[in-house]
This record gives sequence, C-alpha cells and structure tokens, in this order.
Amino acid sequence: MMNSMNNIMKQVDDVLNVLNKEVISNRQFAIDINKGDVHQALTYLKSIGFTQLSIITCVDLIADNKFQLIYILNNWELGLFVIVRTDIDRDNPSYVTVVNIFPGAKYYEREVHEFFGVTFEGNDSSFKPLLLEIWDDIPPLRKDFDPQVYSDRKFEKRDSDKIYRSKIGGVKL
Amino acid sequence: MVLENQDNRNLWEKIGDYFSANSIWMKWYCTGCGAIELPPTMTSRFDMERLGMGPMATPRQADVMLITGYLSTKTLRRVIYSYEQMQDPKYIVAFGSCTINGGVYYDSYATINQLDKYIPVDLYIAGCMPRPEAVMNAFADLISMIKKGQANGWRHYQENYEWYKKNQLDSLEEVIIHDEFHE
Amino acid sequence: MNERKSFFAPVKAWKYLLKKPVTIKKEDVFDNPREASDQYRGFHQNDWDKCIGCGTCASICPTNAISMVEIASLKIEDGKKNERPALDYGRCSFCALCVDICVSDSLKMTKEYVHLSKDIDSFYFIPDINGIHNTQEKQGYVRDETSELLDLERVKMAHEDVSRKNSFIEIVKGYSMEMALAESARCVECGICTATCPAHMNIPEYIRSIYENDLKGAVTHLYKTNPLSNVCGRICTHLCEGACSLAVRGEAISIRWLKRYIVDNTPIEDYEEAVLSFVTEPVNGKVGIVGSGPSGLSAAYYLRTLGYEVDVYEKRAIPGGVISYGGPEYRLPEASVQKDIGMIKKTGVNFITNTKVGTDITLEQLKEKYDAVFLGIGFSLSRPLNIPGSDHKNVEYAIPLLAETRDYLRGSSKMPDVHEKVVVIGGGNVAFDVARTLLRLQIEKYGKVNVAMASLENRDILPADLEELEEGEEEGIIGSFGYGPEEIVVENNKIVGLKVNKVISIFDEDKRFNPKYDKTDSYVIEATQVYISTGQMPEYDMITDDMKEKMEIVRGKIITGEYGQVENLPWLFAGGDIVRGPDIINGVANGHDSAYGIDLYLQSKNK
Amino acid sequence: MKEVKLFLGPQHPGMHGNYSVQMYVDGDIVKKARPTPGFLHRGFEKLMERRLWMGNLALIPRICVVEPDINEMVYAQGIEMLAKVEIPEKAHWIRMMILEMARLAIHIMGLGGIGGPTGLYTLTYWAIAQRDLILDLFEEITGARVYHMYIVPGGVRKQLPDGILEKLSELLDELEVKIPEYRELGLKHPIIHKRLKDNIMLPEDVVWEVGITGIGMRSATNKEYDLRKVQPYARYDQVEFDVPVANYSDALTRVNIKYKEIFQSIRILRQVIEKMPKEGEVRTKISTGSALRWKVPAGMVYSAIESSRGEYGYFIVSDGKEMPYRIAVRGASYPQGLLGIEKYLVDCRIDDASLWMDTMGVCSPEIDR
Repeated sequence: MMNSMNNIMKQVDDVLNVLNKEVISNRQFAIDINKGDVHQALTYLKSIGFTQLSIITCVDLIADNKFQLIYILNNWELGLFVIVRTDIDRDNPSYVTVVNIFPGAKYYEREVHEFFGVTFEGNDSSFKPLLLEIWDDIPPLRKDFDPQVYSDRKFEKRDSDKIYRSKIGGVKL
Repeated sequence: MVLENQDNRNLWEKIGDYFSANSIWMKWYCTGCGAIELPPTMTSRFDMERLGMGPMATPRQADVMLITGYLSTKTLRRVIYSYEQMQDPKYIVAFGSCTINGGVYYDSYATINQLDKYIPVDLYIAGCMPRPEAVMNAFADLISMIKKGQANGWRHYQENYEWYKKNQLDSLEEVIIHDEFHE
Repeated sequence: MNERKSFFAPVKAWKYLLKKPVTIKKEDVFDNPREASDQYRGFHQNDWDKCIGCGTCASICPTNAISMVEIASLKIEDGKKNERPALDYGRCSFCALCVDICVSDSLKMTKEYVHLSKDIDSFYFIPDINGIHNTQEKQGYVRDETSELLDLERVKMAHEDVSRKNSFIEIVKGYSMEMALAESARCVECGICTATCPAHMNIPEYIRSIYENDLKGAVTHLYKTNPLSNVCGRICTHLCEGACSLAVRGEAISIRWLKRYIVDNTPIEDYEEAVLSFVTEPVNGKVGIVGSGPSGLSAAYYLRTLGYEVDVYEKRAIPGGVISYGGPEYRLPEASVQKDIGMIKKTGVNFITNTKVGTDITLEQLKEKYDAVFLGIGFSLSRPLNIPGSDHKNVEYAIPLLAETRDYLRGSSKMPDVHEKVVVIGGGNVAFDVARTLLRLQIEKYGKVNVAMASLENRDILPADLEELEEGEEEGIIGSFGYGPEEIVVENNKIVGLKVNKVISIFDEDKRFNPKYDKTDSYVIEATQVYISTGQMPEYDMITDDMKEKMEIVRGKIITGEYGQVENLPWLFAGGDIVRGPDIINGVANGHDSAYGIDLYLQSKNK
Repeated sequence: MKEVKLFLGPQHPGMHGNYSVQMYVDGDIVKKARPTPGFLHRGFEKLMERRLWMGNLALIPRICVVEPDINEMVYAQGIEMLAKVEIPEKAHWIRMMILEMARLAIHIMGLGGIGGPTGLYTLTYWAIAQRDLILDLFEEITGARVYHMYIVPGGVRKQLPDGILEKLSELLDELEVKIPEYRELGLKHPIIHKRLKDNIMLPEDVVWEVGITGIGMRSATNKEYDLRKVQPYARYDQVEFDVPVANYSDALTRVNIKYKEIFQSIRILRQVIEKMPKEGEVRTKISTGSALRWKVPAGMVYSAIESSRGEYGYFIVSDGKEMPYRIAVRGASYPQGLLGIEKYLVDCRIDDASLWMDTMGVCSPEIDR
C-alpha cells in the first residue's frame, strides 16, 4: 500500500505545484496547494482516481489570520485519502466554488459559508442558511466566537447553586 | 415557574379526564435523541399499548407530546407551533437531562437550556437517555396524574400565555415558521 | 432474489403464538423495573467517608454537571476538604468519567435508573452512600484498572549511586524537561496541597505552568509565597505531598522536585525579572530583622517588595542561618542557597553580618532605630542530653558539626575533628544529616566508614524520612533503632561506647515523654566519639527580662498574634522556629505573614 | 396541473428523525425538493473544541443516535493515528465485535423500518424487539443501552464481562433463524415486493456525482467499495467476509444488500468469538498524566470507517494542547441526505419519499450534528 501511495505522491508532485506535502499514515497524505491551483489540483486528482469528494471543511487559523480550506478526496480503487489544503485570507474570506468538478461540493460549501463566513463565487446557494435559522452573530465556528457567552445571553439557565445549598442526599419517593 | 397541583375541575371535566387518561395518543414527533428509545417502548418488547397509548401522526388528534431530549432553536419553533395546534387537554413529557438544564449541550449556541421557560412540562424523566422502563413508568405516572387532575400544564400555558410568549421571543426572536425553500 | 411469495405468507407469524413472548412482563416494567446489568451507569452514589472533596470529578465532567458544595457539618482535615460533589441531572450525561477519575474511589454508579418527577428540583442532589432514592441501590458501574484515568505512578527521580558517599555531591539529580512535563501532567489541580502547605504556595498553578512549559510564570507563582524556592525545592518537609489527593490510591506528585525543576531550569534573566517584578515603589518605613534564617529572609523579601527599607542582622559571616549552616551540602548545595540569598539581596535588602544582636547591638537599640523589628533567630542551640557521661569532651552536638562542615566545604575553616568510630544519638532528619556528614568526613579522613546510630523510635515510627533511612543504610550506617541510650561508657577518661537498651514504649498513658526500657536487651555500641542530635532549642539572651515579662513563652516558643505580632510589644514581630518549631517552610510562611502584619501595623501607625 | 407546496416533516410519521423535506408536488409526483436540515443542530464541532480529549467521549456518540459506536471508533482511531499509539491486540477484536454488533442492530432496525412506509407493521414490531436483545448485550458489555462510550482512545474502556461471548453466540444462533423469516414475511410479500421492485432507482453516475457511499454505492457500481475491505481498520483484514454488491440499484436491491450484510456481520462475529485473544490488556493510555491533561501531538488526520450508511469520517486537527483544535464530522448520509434529495427525489411519488430516505440511508442527526 505504501508503494502505491508513494507513486501517487510522486505523480502529484511532478504534475502539480505542491508547496508542501505530508505523509499522515500509510493510506493518507496531505498536500498544500496555492490558492490559485486548487481547481487544477482537484481536476487532476479526480482524473487519477480520487473520484469521491469526502468532505470540504475549513480550519480557522486565527493566529495567522487565515482560513485553511480542506478538501478530502477518496480513491476507492487504491484505498487512499488525500487532504488538499489551501490558505485564504481571513479578513475578507472568499473563494471560488468547486461544484463544476465535484457537484457534491454544493452543500459542503454552503455549510462552510454558514459556519465560517467564507463565500464561494459561483455557488449561489452557498449564501443561504442551512442548519441555522435566524442567526444573529458572527459565524459560529470561528475561533473568536464563544458559544458559552452566546448561550448565556440567549438561553436562561437554572441556578442550581441555590438548590444544592438546601439539600443533602437523595430524594424521598 | 412551578406548576400548581390544585384540582379545580368540575364533575364533567373529571369524568372526561378519567376516560381520556385511558386512551392517550402520543404525538409522533422525534425532537431529539431520546426518540431512539421510543420504538422499543412502542413495539412488542415494552408494549406501550398495554397502557392504552398509541402513536398519532397529527398534532390535532394527539394528547401528549414527548420532548425527547435537547431542542435546537429551530426545532423549538416547530414544537411551539405544533404544541399550540394540539387540542386541550394536552400534556408534555420531557425526556432526559437536556430538557432540565441543557444537558451535554449546556454551552451550545444552538440548543435551549430550560424547556419549562417556553412550554409547560408535566413530567420529567431523568436519564441520558431514559430507558424504556423509565419511559413506561413515566406514562403510567402521567395517566394517574391526569386522573387526579395534576397534569394541568396546558391550563398554566393558557393562564400565563404572555409570560411564555415573552420567553419564547427572547430566545427565538420569532416563532412564526417561514418558507424554508430559501428561494 | 426476485422470487415472490404468496400474499398470505405473513400468516406464518401465527406460529409464534405459542412461543415464549418477547414482551417484558408488566411487573418487570412497573412495580419492580428490570435489574440493569452489572456495569450499568445509573444514578450516582458517593461514599462520604472515603470522599476527600478534591473536585476532580467536577474538573473532568464534560457537561459541567458536578459542582462542589461546602458541607458545614464536615471537618476540614489535612488532605480533605469539606466539600462534596453535587450532581445536576439536568446536565449529567452518565458517561461515568467522574467514576473513572475519582481519586478516592468513593464515587460510583448504581443500577437505579428510574426517576420521574414533576418537581424539577428533585433532579439536583448531593449523592451519598444511599444513592438518589435513599434505598441503598445495587452497585453498577465502578472504576477498575482498565478504565483508570489517573496516572498513579511517579516519574522516578534519578539519584547518585552509592559512590556518592565519597564526596558531598548532591544526591538527587533533578528532573529533565521530559520527566518534569510527564510528572506535572499527573496533577489534578485539586488544591488540597495549597491548604496543607504552611506557606500556602500556589502549587497547582506552578505545576500547570510547568505543564505549559512556562517557567517564568512558574517562578512568578513560586515567589508569590516563597522566596526560598531553591532551598525548599531541595530540603522542604513537603507536607503537601502527604496531603496530595493522588496519594490516596497511588503515589503523590513530586511537588518538591518539580519546584526544584523550576528554579534549576529557568533562564537566569527570566528568573530575575520574575523575582524583581514584585518589588514596588519605596514607602516610608524601616524594618530591622534579627536573624537571616528562612523566616528572616522571607520577611525581608516581602517587606522589600512592599517597599520598606530592610536591614537584616546576622551573627555569622554568611547570611542564611540554617540553610547556610544547617543543611548538609549533599542535600542543599551552596550554589542554591546563594542563588536564593542573592535574589533577595538584588531586591535591595541590606545584610549586616557578623553582628550578634544582644552583644554587638541590643534589641532596645534596634527598637529605636527601626519602625518595627522582626525576630527570626531560630533554634540555634542543640538540646543537651543528660545521661551519664554526656559531659565528656568527646561528646559533640549536631548544630556545631553541621555548621563547621559547611564552613570547611566553603574553605573558611578546618576539617571538624572526626573520630574513626562514632555513634549518633537521635532518629530525626538532622541526626541522619549528622551521621551522613560524619560518614563522608570519615571517608575523606580515614578512607572507611564506621558510623552507628541509636534512637528511641524503631524503624516503623522513625521521625526521619524513609529515604534518609534507606540511603543512610546504603551508605553504611549501622542503626540501632528502637534502642534508647542509657549511658556513655567512659573508661580511663576515654569514651569506649554507648550503652543502649531496647525501648518498650516512649510515651506513658498520659502521652507524656517517659521512655520505658527492656533492660534485658541491652548492649554497648563501640565508639570513641558521641554526637547528640535529639532536638534544638532557641537562644533568647538578647531579649531583656522586662521584655520577657511582657511576652508569653510556652515550651521555648513565643506566642504571637495571627501575623506574628507579639501582643504586648506591638513593634516586635516573631516567626520561624521560635514560633512554630523547626521547619523551613513554616519559617517562610511566618516571614510572609509577619511582613503582612508589619505592613498593617506600620500603615495604621502612620495614619 | 397546479403545483402544491408540501412540507414533509419535521413532524411527520414517515420522516426519519427530526428532518424535513420541502417539495412542490404536482399530483402525486414530486417536482422540486429541498432538504431542510438543522433541526438537530447542536453545534458539536464547536462544543468538541471546548472539551478535553477524553471529555469528548460523552459528546461523540450523541452525533448519530442509531449507531453511536462508529463515532467512538472514528474518534479513537483518529487520535491513535495522531498520537501514534498502538493499541493492544485484544482491543482491536473487541472493537470489531462492538462495531459489528452495532451494524447488526441498525441493519435489523432498518429492515424493520421498511415496514413503516410500506405499511407492514409486523416487520417493524419484530425487528425492533429483536434489536432490543442486541441492546441488552450492549448493556452488559458497556453499561448502557444506547450511548455506550465504550470504545475510547487507546483501546476499549473495560474488559469484557465473563460469559458474554457465549451469550453473543446464542444470540447469533437465534438471529440466523429469525432473520430469514423477516424476508419471508416482508421482502417477499407481493405488496412490498411490488412497491420496492424497480422503484427509486439509483444509477451509477448519480453515485459519483452526489458522492453517495455505502450500500447505495455498492448496489449501483457492482464493486466492493467498503472501507472494511479497501482500507481495513481494526482487524478486518484477519476475518473473512464478503461485501454484497449489485449492478442494478432499486429499492429492493438495496434492502436485499442490507439483508445480506446482516449475515456477513454474523459471520464476522462468529470469527471474532473464535479468534479473539482470551487474555491480554485492552487499553493503553494515549498520553502521560491524568486524563485532565492528556495531550495529543499537533497534526491533522482524516479518520474514516465504514458505517451502515457509508464512509463516516472525522477530520481532526490538534495543536498539541489538551483540547482538539478543530473536528469536522463527515456524516455518511450527508451527500444523499442533502444533494441527493434535492436532485433525485424529483419525479418520485410522495409516498416514496420516506422509502427513498429509508433505503438510501439518511440519518438526520449526523447531517445536522
């Protein structure tokens, strides 16, 4: 298995402009790609057997002021996963959709938009809400969003301390 | 808000409660993860029908609504919407930790913490999630509560409608359900 | 696959009509719900006798369901808090991580799983042994070795091997970074140690700083309560480790060695910056300190950080008291002592050495010169032992020997006169210090070891640390533990040995010191020199008689107020051995408290 | 004819969980469909960033209610890959046992679930009661019926209780007798057969377009695209089993594959009972110290296993601290539950909508998270 992965990695390295590559396990590797080369990379990977898009997601690298977009592709024939990573600007996050390569990306991109605020040009539906309804704060999966604060503001909690002070032991039934 | 137990029903209501307690229709709405213990409760292993209970597809014919665990704000809007469609008398049984004080999702941005701020709850079941035995016991308790006139959350909801509405709007902003086509 | 059966095939189901039904009987559901499995994670129970209130369950709880509630009826003891976990079944997810991590093995789960109520408050409870319904439910999920979430074993500390006895090389090698990180990761941050430590050091906080590899932050935490961290990181009595909640089931965290790791490994610039960061703007006030032992140094440092002008008087040539003249070099190297004292000097404390208060300058004069005086003179004399022969010239005492040896190692004095065969009386840590110092001197002088020890206490109740005993015997000490000295046998004006008897009991019925011997089991330990290390006592000659009248001295200890203030002499503060008995960390704590007390006193005086 | 807007769910007996599909219908035929997820959204991915590596154990099974064990497995496997921890041999076998028992439970429930939309409730009643017997076994092994929290990073949480393998073996004997009857009763029944046969088609190009995995993919492509074979985890490379496939994917084929997979799971379980090491440790620690301070080395990894609905994965990012930096969940039913419904529920009949979701394998909580 390691052999076929090394071959694939070599091929990928030859064809694509890979900034950095990382072996994660004997069935999985990651490549960093320039923002502009992702479409070419995905098209190429699809042509060599990575026919299934497993997930598109995003990581908020708040310390570097960047979002990292993650595309994970699955090669069913060889049993390999590839993680394609690219960095985009965090202040004005936008990117170009990949639905023309992987139609399945439609909802993943919509979710990334909802959770991180990344807009995807060319995927009109990505601007619509998906899981959340009437959302009134910054996108919730950004690192600077604190769910506890939001929850305390919106949803009242029971003051259990008072109850505890008055009782010890169990409940009589 | 604590629900009172006082029994101020007239004779006809008592007779009505006696009979309706023996034939309770449960609304078929799985709001959260506790719903996974409902199929065993409903079907042959635990056999809810022994208590004269059965599932009911529409809110208008249902008597009891089960809040099976956590409620996201999106679901809570539907729960309120369909609770208000149910006919009186109507009862709510709340499952598990999440309905009492938020459960595992106490710090989530999407789920509410205290159910009884939004709709009146007649009976709570402890557990995460409650086992079918606990659920069956809860149903039996509910039946005896109805017979004794203690399950009067629905009355409370009518009497304190503004209070409930205010809480609902504070957390949800609006309870009306919009077109979800997003088009 | 595509075959189709008859429309009436389901009729086959009728064959189950006579089989045993799958439905559970009504009584197994309602009256007496089915018994859950042996591992069932039902409602909690907590054995209050075992529970130490550490709150580790509350820390691990992923749902924030556990809060620690103070129970007024419980006593606070060393290693126990008067808190017990309270559970919120509006949060609990029944994951049992609290059971798996319980340090005292008190929290368990029962098989009980039905609890229904309209009353929402009944879902909050403080579990005790009876469980949620006070019915002694059957036990369900319990922790076992596999599900253990604690690390009960210490990271082993490397020691010098037995060849250490050939020199005064430091025995304990200290943790490397990996070892310290691993050891610090064991801490559960319960804070029971902080309550037990006399100085109330921020132990969980500095261990967390090590864990986060933030040594500068760790030093800052240390100096909040202890300016002698180099010393305490080596020879502290580590009461904290005795109280450590991990010690209930496993080995306590090596708090002392972690402290030592911090002071040894922090870059000196960071260290200095952290120490000096506490020093504030000078304020109007002068404080004189008598004695530069742990309590005096501690008081000096904290008074200095508060901005006072501080003078410290020391009778010997080097400041430090017991840390410079008491602790043996192989436990407490000179460099560590000097690092601590050097740091205190850097804050601007003025040391006046070779000046004995009482002879070179009187306490009255100090009273005139300073706004307040702190007395930290320590127990500087050895307690004499009155047995036949103890007035012989070759009977020596512990404190002079230890001081002379330190001076000898500094090169400022000649080697103490050690005989070829010696015996040490005493079973405390100091006695072992003496014995092991003698042993090293013997090797240097004669090339061989002959040191015997005799103590009233037998091995099981020996006051010294176990490691002292083990290491001492490894180095060649021959101990007669449990044998009390009867007389020093003198023949022809020369000591020939120490006669000892087997001890039956040390204290009588009234718990007073009154050793009883079995005279039949008695022998003579051969030696030509006897060292006595049976305790120390203070030297109060600088205190004038009219002062003594105003203060209360009970069994050699001065009684003071909460912050070290002597009741009828408000300008005088005292701390350390003379208040709390001999222990370095007590001295540090007293010094800190007194600094606070002096600050309060001077502020109120200046108003 | 006029098109009518129809809300299918969230409160609808034909809906699987709290999920909703909104559609325009023309008569009986769906003309436009939009999935509406989010009713079960709890913000797991955010909550997991706020809990300890070990504390997340309480959260992860709750992502998918019907099959919680895959979450535990995928999480544990990801952490072990990051921490480069080799777990004890016996733990691998126990894990495989748990996973296959879970697969049995959910497949039996799914098989019974066909009774719902088709109206043959006997099947449902039987199957749910049968599944309950598996849950009883789970209770004995793990201490809970549904949320087991048994597979933990570093192995499994406890040793197996005594005699459990014998009990499992008896249960398998019983299942081997009972399950064929479900087929006799249900799938071969003319009404159901007619309803499922040549209905709700899934062509191969749709599989690749939408990204459907699991039974849907295998029924259309005729290839053994099963992660247990393609990328064996646990000890799936040491047991023999077949992956049922087909090249014509209608509802009946997919249900039949589910039926066959039940027997493959039984076959795996029998081998597990036989080959599992009798003695040995079942857990190693993923890090030093107490669980409050377990750290996982920095890095990122995509950990995936085969759930009953297809490829189920966690993308885990660690920054070397006590809590995860980011975890993204790839729900197995994400493609078919969203894009699949939007594109390919069209032209189905309304009454087939819930059958569509049933046979494609749509699990709402894992879409919503």
